Amino acid sequence: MRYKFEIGCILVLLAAYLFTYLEVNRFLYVAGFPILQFVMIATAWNILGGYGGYINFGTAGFLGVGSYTAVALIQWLGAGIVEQVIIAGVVAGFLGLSIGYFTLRLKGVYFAIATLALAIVLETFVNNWDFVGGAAGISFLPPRKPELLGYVFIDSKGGALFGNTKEYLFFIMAVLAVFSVWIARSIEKGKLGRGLNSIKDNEEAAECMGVPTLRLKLFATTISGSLMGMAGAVFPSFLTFIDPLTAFNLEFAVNSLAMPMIGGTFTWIGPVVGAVLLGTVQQWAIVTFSSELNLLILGVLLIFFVTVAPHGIVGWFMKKNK
Amino acid sequence: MSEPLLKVDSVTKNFGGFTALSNVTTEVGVGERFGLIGPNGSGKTTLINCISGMLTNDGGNIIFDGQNLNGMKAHKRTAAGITRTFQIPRPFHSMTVMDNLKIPIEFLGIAGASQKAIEDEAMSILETMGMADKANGETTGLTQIELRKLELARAIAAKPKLLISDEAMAGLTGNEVDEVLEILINFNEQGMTIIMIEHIMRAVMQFSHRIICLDAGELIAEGTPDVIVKDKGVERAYLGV
Amino acid sequence: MRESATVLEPSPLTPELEKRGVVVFLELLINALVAGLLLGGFFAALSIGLSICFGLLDTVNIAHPTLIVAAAFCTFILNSTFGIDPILAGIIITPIFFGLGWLIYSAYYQFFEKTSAEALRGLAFFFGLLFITEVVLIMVFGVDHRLVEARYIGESISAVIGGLEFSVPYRLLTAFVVASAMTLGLHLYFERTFFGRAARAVHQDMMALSLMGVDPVYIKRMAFAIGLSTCGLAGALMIIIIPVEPAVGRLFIGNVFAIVVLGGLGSISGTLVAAFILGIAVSIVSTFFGPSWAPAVSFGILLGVLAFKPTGLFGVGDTR
Amino acid sequence: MTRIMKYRVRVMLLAGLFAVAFMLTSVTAPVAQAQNKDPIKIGFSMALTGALAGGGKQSLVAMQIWQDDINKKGGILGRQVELVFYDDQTNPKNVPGIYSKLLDVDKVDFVVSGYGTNLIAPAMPVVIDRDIVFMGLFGMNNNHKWNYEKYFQILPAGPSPAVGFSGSWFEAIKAFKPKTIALLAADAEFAQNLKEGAVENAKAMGLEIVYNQNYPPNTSDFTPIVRAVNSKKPDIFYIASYPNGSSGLVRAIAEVGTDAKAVGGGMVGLQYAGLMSGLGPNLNGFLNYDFFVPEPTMNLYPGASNLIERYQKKVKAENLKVDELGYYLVPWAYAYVDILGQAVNAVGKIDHEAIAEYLHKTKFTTVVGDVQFGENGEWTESKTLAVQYQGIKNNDLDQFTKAGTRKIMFPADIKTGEVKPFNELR
Repeated sequence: MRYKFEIGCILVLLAAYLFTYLEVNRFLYVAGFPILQFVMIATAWNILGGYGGYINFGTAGFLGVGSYTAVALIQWLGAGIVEQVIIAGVVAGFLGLSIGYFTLRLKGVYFAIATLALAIVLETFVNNWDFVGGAAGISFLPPRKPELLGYVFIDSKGGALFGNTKEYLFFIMAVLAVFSVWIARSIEKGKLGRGLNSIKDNEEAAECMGVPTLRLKLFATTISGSLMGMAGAVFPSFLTFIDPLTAFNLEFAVNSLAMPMIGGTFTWIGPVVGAVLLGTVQQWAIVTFSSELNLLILGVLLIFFVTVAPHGIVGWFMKKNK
Repeated sequence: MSEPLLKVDSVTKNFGGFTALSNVTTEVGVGERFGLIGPNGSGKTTLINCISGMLTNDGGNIIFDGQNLNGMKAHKRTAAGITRTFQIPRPFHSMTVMDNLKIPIEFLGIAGASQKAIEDEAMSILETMGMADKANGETTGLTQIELRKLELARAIAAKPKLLISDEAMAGLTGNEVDEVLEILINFNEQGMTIIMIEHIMRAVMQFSHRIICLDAGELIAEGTPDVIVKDKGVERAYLGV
Repeated sequence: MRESATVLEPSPLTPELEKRGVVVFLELLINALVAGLLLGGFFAALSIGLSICFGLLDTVNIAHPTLIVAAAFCTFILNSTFGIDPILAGIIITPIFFGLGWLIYSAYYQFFEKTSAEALRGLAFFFGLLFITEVVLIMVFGVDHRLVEARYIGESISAVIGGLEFSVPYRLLTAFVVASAMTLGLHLYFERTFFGRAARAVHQDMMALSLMGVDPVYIKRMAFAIGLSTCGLAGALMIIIIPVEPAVGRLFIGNVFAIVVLGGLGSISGTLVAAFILGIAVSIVSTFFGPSWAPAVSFGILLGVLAFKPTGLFGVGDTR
Repeated sequence: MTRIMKYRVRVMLLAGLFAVAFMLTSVTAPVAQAQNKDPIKIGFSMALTGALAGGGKQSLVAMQIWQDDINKKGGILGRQVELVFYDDQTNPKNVPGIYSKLLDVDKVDFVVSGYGTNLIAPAMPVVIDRDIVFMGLFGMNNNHKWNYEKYFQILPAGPSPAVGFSGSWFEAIKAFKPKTIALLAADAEFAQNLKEGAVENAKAMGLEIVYNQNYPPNTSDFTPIVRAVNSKKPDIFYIASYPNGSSGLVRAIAEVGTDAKAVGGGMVGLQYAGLMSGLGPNLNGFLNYDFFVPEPTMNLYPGASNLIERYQKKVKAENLKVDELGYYLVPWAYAYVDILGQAVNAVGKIDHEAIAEYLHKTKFTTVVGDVQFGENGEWTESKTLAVQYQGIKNNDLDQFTKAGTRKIMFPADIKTGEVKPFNELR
């Protein structure tokens, strides 16, 4: 079948909607949201890091820009979540493009450190920008009844698509996650993916084989940044609170590279598997161990996977079955 | 000679205070087999880096097919018809041999070509190289000669007018050298102009119509193989007398 | 403690006031420069080990600051239970960190170098190490802030030169002296000795080393261990200057990598210069523009330098 | 290619199964329905790792002492009390998940907040959604936007917390008749709120603000900042800092000196055992906020001294890695759950509406004295102390357990000393 994957995507979204419709247990939406967000972040990171071989250490910067674009829009225009996501995607994409231009001569670790530096510079700016709450952070009330084209999305009394905000945000996150996986897969399967791969393997050889390396890198930084920004845009609404420390947390940088690594960086499924696995383990650890052992699990998992399964879980499976 | 394919016009390149190329001028004609020799560090690789666009020349002009290449990006030059191989093979190691060849075909070929057409084209090149059986293998499993051939095959897949082969035979056995020579001569006979950089004198002399010799960034000799062999300057450069 | 400065009576004369303004400005400027230089010394102590591990050996040891925190806690224990001077304590624990470095590199070599794995996986390995170290610290020492005691903490020397008043805190002076000595020692060691040249050669050309008849793995392991052994003194300086808790290392990750990259990979003296530059930048910004802009300025400097010179200030060769 | 696809599908299925298994186990585990003999469960998130872990762990120990106490007294509604808590890692991101788990899976009867404003904020919508009572621990103005009628907060900073917090301090410095003020705060939520309140107080007093800056969390050397402040010659210097900065500033001020007559105000961390003993005599002269100090007039908090003694014994006996003294948070962490227990017992049933109403109209007697909550769930009056560090001779921890090192300067009715200019005490 030609559109097997696309049909799969639609089925996943239907399942996600049904899941909210059934109202099984509200905890699942709240716990599921970060996992889906992880899927999106890992997938976005992998477009540049996994396919193109450029390690982005500033994931937190792109997410933070997304989050704070959303905050600024709420503060300024009282914009709804859909507008926040779209504009945050544009802003973060533009940031990705400019970072791409700016660092186009940098390779390897220099690129990684430059992105890290960017994240810190951005955090400093937000810290000093009182309009979005500055260092103190900002909290807001969740949208009561968002509307689009006359449709009411949330209404606890029935008649609307969603019973409460958490379900609504969960579904939006699911749509975004599926969307980013679809984009990543389309890139991977096409000329762009192969071009990025050749850059990862040997940038000079790629250029000599007619691959417009600069253009491809700019494309990858833009798409990757844009998706990260979108993932960040949903964050303030989910928490109803955001501060620079949370939005620019180093944890995002760690997770965004750990997840594709654990899952496998060479195919779209790797980051998805890694994100689901790591996300679930982290959510589970918080509500079971609930101590410093959380951190230990992450540390041990990381070391275990990079030493024992160098190509991630997906690579490990494929080798086993060869 | 009619209008040359490549004109190198007083090209200069400095690295900091060090002059790697000074005022090199030469021409390569259409369909010519052109040899480039010189001792280590004489500027051979720098010159082809300037021609292929890996480096930008500080002075002078490089004119290819009537077009001045100054300021043109490397991939654009490849599209214009200059392709090079690397001294140490640089395969795309995460891909199969077939996918390695697909990269230039896809990025330089006709937009919208079907995957089938691309694969057929890659396969036919591999066949001429005698590597068809390796098409779906990983590059990590290849031998030295196979890596050299892959490097050439990938360059040829870019359909160059001018192929620059940078020491494609280093480290090969006598028989293998002949095998590579045969492949190159074969492509030349189909109309491809070839610049060969080589340390194996036997190969260069046998292959080239015309040879230039660089020493310390300067062109010290130019001529047919017979002339070069007898040139005192070349001898001095090589023996360091 | 310092004696309080005499407050000048406000003078009605405008030129007099102006002159006072100039004096105040000059005093601030010079003090900021001195303080920045000293702070740079502290930064150098934090970064110099990484300059070896990361700059020379390409191991992205992101756990370096956290290992320094571990050393700081060791210093704390020696200081609070035996009353040993923190700097002395730092020297005492240096061999432990040397051994630790030896072990870590052996593991790293086994899993990554030998199989020529991508740097990305090595990075993940060191992230794992960072978390594990932090957890061990939390379990052993708890999460409270710790400080050490020494005579030179909380005191400063002050002087009036040419009508301008200076003061230099001893603890920062100590950091500056120790860090400079450490850097100079390492710089000489890597420049002048056979081992040092071999270690630098590892960075550029493995082949050359084999020709010299040296085992590159031994050299790398040794160099990494030396890099980590700097954690001992760096930890001592850290706890002299700031209160330490297990997660505090994370705050310095950005700084130390910025310094190593700014200085240029593989250049030990470059690292020292970069540390001074950032120290002075932070100090000047804190004095004249407001401390909250300091991170933006120091990382802005890094981005600016990278944009014009992709290999850092004193870096050589390829940007890969 | 098809083969690869098949494995992918397999891996995907495996990951999916894993996730589903997790969800199911976590959802189905405690299915037991609340019955009358089952314990009353109180759920909360707490910072046990990360930046606020020092406070979080201290609070947890205090809450566990309360749990023992109430259970000895027969519990709540005749049922034993069980605390259900998870580590939020000082990361707001984890908080919604934790409260949802507590309410939807663990089915706790009550929730109280974790420690600190940032970690209370993300819990608010979850709690408001269920319309249940929510006790807050050291939140700064969390209810400002929500105006949630079932939120009650224990930080004794009065109805307008940001302003009330530094109110005592500004009362205390009136003795110096200041004209100018310098303000410095950490780039973090709590400190920023404090500074905002301080600015309002300063304006109300007609002070001229000559310096107003923030510093980032990894500042190592504060001497340039102190010099910059000194160059503005402020009469008083208000600092709202976090532990790292507090310690750095105390030292930098010792080294560079200052002519300001009052220094301090909102320095978090100077109340911690580790920092107090570490900084020792350098603390002399600082005028700072506090909530409970071992001064004789603190008897108005009945049982607090006793509680702190028990806390210190427990910490020593069980070798807990927490603050050895516990003055800062222990009484408050004890009180905020205690008040909840008192209210539920008085109402006699789990009826959040009635409990909230009772909490609003009652004056509670607790280890932190009489507590009365106002409209917005904050204290009706500010009970923040202004204390001055005096007569500290060395780095011995024991001296801080005795009266005289931290003298109360305000409120006037319980004051134990006269406020002196900073440099007189150096």
